[in-house]
Amino acid sequence: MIDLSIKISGLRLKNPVMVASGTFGYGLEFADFVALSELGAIIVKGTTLEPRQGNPYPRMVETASGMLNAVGLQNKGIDYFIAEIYPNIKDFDTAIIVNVSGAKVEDYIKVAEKLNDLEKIPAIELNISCPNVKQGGMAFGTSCESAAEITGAIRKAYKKTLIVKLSPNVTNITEIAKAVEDAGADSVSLINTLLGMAIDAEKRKPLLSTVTGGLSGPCIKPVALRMVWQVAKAVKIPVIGMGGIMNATDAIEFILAGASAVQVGTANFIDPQVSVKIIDGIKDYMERHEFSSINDIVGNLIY
Amino acid sequence: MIDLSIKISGLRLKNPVMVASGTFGYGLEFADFVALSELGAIIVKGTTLEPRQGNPYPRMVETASGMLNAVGLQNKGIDYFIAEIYPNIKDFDTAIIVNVSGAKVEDYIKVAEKLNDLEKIPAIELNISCPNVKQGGMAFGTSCESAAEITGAIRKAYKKTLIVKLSPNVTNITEIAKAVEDAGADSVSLINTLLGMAIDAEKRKPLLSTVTGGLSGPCIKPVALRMVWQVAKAVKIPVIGMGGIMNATDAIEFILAGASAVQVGTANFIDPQVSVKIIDGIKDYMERHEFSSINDIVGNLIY
Amino acid sequence: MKKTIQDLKVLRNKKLTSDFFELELKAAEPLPELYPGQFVQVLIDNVRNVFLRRPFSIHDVNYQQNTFSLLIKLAGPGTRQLSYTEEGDFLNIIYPLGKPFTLDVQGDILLVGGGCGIAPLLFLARYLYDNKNIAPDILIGGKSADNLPDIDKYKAFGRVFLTTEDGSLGMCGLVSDHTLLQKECQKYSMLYACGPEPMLKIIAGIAKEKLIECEVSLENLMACGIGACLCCVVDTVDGNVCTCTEGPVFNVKRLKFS
Amino acid sequence: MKKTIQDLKVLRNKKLTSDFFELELKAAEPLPELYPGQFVQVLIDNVRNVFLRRPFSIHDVNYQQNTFSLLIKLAGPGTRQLSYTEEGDFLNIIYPLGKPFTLDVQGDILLVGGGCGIAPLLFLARYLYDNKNIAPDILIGGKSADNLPDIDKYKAFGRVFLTTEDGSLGMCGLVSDHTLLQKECQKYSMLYACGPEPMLKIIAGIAKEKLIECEVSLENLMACGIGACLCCVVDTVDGNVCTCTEGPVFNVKRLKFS
Ligand SMILES: Cc1cc2nc3c(=O)[nH]c(=O)nc-3n(C[C@H](O)[C@H](O)[C@H](O)COP(=O)(O)OP(=O)(O)OC[C@H]3O[C@@H](n4cnc5c(N)ncnc54)[C@H](O)[C@@H]3O)c2cc1C
Ligand SMILES: Cc1cc2nc3c(=O)[nH]c(=O)nc-3n(C[C@H](O)[C@H](O)[C@H](O)COP(=O)(O)OP(=O)(O)OC[C@H]3O[C@@H](n4cnc5c(N)ncnc54)[C@H](O)[C@@H]3O)c2cc1C
Ligand SMILES: Cc1cc2nc3c(=O)[nH]c(=O)nc-3n(C[C@H](O)[C@H](O)[C@H](O)COP(=O)(O)O)c2cc1C
Ligand SMILES: Cc1cc2nc3c(=O)[nH]c(=O)nc-3n(C[C@H](O)[C@H](O)[C@H](O)COP(=O)(O)O)c2cc1C
Ligand code: FES
Ligand code: FES
Repeated sequence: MIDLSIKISGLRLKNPVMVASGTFGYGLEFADFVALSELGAIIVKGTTLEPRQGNPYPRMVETASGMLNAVGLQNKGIDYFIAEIYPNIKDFDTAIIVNVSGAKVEDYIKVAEKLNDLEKIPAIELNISCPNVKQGGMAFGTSCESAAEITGAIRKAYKKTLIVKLSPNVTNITEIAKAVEDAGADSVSLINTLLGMAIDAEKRKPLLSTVTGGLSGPCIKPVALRMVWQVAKAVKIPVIGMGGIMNATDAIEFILAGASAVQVGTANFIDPQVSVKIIDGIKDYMERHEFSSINDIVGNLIY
Repeated sequence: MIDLSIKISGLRLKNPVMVASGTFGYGLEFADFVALSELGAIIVKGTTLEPRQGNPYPRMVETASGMLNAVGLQNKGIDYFIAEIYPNIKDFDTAIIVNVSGAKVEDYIKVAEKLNDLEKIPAIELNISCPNVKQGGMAFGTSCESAAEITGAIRKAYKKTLIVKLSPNVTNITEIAKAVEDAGADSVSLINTLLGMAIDAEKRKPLLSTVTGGLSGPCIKPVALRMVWQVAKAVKIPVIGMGGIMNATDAIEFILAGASAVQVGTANFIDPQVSVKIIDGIKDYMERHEFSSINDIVGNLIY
Repeated sequence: MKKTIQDLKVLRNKKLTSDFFELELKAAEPLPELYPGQFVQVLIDNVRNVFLRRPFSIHDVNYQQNTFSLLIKLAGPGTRQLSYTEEGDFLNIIYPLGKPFTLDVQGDILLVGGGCGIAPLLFLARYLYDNKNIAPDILIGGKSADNLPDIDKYKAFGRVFLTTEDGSLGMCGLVSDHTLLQKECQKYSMLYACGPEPMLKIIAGIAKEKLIECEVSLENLMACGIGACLCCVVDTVDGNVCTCTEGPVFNVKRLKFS
Repeated sequence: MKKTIQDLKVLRNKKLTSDFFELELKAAEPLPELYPGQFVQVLIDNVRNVFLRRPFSIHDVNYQQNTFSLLIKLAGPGTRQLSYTEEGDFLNIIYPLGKPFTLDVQGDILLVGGGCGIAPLLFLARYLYDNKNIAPDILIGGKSADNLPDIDKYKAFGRVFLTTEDGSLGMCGLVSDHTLLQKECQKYSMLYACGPEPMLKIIAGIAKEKLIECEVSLENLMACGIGACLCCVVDTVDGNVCTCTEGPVFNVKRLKFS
């Protein structure tokens, strides 16, 4: 019997494959394609205190082996989430984790407090790495002090599992990871998107309304893998790896680099069923290599 | 008549297309394919004070729309360069710029001093961004203080045009660019490679002997373009842009983002003639859009 | 409407003009119900410079044969690769996507299409003719005569009017210059339009001015096509909404077009 | 030797076994002089997951026809794409690259090849036979009988010995287990070997022990193929040197093989 289950602090997941925030809606959007109960966890869209319109169109550019997005945290706010979305998703037989974003620490705290009360939300992912908002967002995630400060504040406000999502747009991601670990995070997830830009040479115009946006997809996998490897060596809390995972082999690379779990993001757009295929592929790999527990391969890289 | 010539401080180049350090050998390797005199400049291999063996094989991995390298500045040292290489390349009718690397500030200074005396080397590119060496290299380029310190030291030692090559593996590249500008750099070039990693899931091994390496190619273009755009707005000295340029359109994107010149790197491996094709393509573009001087399109982005 | 992901067999790839071709696709199972204005997301595998799926409107449907077709205009690497598709190849497709045109209409109807925007109009015309007993007027524009793909097909369902930019067929000019729109559009109870944004904006303007109902099908850039990425939004009186789920067809009154 | 970059026409793509195929390529101009052991860099355009060129040894040459051929073993996306090449297609190729085998030899010669490493041996055998009047012994190994591509060709130039891992043809075992190497190799004045690194290391060991001259052709990963990137290095008594310019053929005495 192959045991795919993992533990992130108090949270037990049936397998290490989650779907990344902003790429899987509220899960509902994928219900026609995937048995949601098979997923390790669903990280729902970035949710803020107040409703947000996000950035103007155009918000997306295809790039070499990836895409830029500048959605800018469009969402209807936490109260709408609680009233209108939560009732429809709370009985999915998988862990539903809310990605919490904001412009001010107080906003994050208020959202986290409201989420405390939702029985079927066992964890939040603190997004201190969104490159697509003017205020807050990534700014929190690019210095140890601000990352620790916000993590500490949320740690006090939020009782359940606290995952902090790190920005790759930093000189030294291990420092930031250690800072949020010390500040009480139960886990770190990485990477969010790399800040990028695209230009239409013929029109001489930026291709995104916001000029810059967040780069995701296989193009960023080497950077993501490196950061996960660095952070996993530096912290004791479980690391959740992501960035360009398109198939089971990619997912296993992240686990070997030290990730206890992975998130699948942009790949969902190309194959809405990819997440369950990845779960199956990990099982195959473990059978072939005669591993019985997923924990046996976490960080199990031979040098 | 289309005027492609540009000026980088005292240095006039016949056109804005250079070939990037480490991707074009000493030019000689490409002489069968390209009329070297057509190039704006050739940046030769990273050169250090002492000979270096570089890192062990394997040093290269193909990635999605790019590659990782971990060459580690293999070169025969500045004295060998001066004695054996320089005589063979000094009469190429193009600017020959030496990329200077090292582990200690004193080493950089000694190399720069020796290069002062080479009549046909009008400029150096200070590599403070190599991710593939244990000491020095990127470490110089990831803090404002060390970047300014080394730039200042070389500025004193070196009389001709001083280009400083920046690392993209930082939180805020504009700060570093400003620091080296203030310390006397005549120009900044960016980006060097992004630090990345690759794993062979079947063998459970890193694919590079050094585990991590530098990511180049079209996959990094969005990040490179963003950084060039940011830096060009922040400094007054000319910016030389690179990262994933595969064709004339890519090159024009960098120029529109604010680069006065561009460097073509990894693309040389795939098409050894790509640099001259890019020069032709820029000319075509300017004709079509009725620009007569390349300077008219530098930073000429419409928002 | 349940969405599905299927490998559909290419029955035919027919080159129509220098830049239009038509792919006929066959499902192994009975087709789901499809409505004019809906679209599909096509996977274009294993080609450099194509990362995301590509959206195409449903051009025509044949429920008896379990087939539908796409009318595709060459635009870049993705459409170029699709133009190489051969009979017997399979294409991985997510469908049906998006909300269709309002189909509960009566009176005189005008369909307007330009560029690749003519794709959904054949299915729409057939639907109105077969199910609503309406023979719409169909106004189609293109660059020149040999740019208009298989125009005769539309004649089975209504009167066809043409414009070409070079005047080689029909009226000379843009579709939005045609007298049907400029002078006679008052007679229509509904305008349906699909094409480049500038064209849609002019038509929306005419419709708003003349107080005619008007629905346009947008071609916003899409990543997912299923409402997950929020990349395809259009600004409406309700704020940013997803083109892929709340559109691609919108009543112009809802859009903040300008 | 001047290198050139050319679009060569594919005259033939012949499937030889389940994983080997041969491409025959024709130059429009007279071929440059080519030597056994040299290789070419092939551009594989427009396919996802193939970014760099792919190196292949020159398998055989016909100067009269201005053609040469590549013997290719399926390994991943690049070789798979090449296996789809059709007659009349063009491949963009940089050649000739690398230093050939030492060709000024005499006495008894043994060529050893395993896996895709047999590719350069046909050209080498032909060369020795035509120019040096030597009929070498040729030892070829593979997984099983139907894995050995077109072995008969080699018989025109020397005696052919085979090994298969499953014993379905020739001796059962690895090429390095063969008695020619294990027992009789003393009689040879030169061993030429090409194949997977573990095989080369065993053969190098035998050669060093028995003091026989031995040249191996390496298949190090390459980015440029022309000495510019320094990615393809091998550790030698002179330090790291480029396989693509100082090799791919090396005398084992120069290598720090272990
Ligand atoms: C709902 C919808 C229905 C569509 N129906 C059809 C159809 O029936 N027939 C048809 O030929 N085309 C249709 N399109 C447009 C079609 O999707 C694009 O032409 C196609 O994706 C271009 O892909 P490419 O790789 O060939 O070109 P690319 O290189 O991706 O793009 C070439 C040009 O087309 C634009 N473009 C790219 N992707 C899109 C996109 N998703 N939407 C709009 N413009 C885009 C780009 O900005 C660029 O200017 C539709 C688009 C949408 C959103
Ligand atoms: C000088 C030289 C001559 C060669 N001659 C031949 C030949 O005549 N016939 C032949 O079939 N093959 C030959 N090879 C090997 C051939 O280049 C690789 O099999 C090919 O590049 C694999 O490409 P791919 O995209 O199909 O597989 P990839 O997915 O790139 O690789 C599949 C596997 O092959 C290995 N590989 C990839 N690239 C190379 C490479 N450049 N060198 C060695 N191993 C590689 C990878 O590590 C991986 O394990 C030669 C290699 C070199 C360096
Ligand atoms: C369209 C889009 C929207 C995203 N929205 C969010 C978000 O709201 N919150 C967040 O933390 N990350 C967001 N991300 C980042 C992803 O969760 C993920 O970190 C990133 O895309 C890298 O993974 P990938 O390469 O697998 O997509 C978004 C990514 C994309 C592509
Ligand atoms: C194989 C290889 C070797 C390189 N060596 C050097 C070097 O010695 N010095 C340096 O400053 N940059 C070096 N670089 C970085 C390039 O000059 C360039 O900054 C980077 O590759 C990004 O550009 P590209 O995407 O066009 O390749 C090297 C890059 C590659 C791929
Ligand atoms: S395309 Fe993703 S939400 Fe519409
Ligand atoms: S492959 Fe680039 S130096 Fe050998």
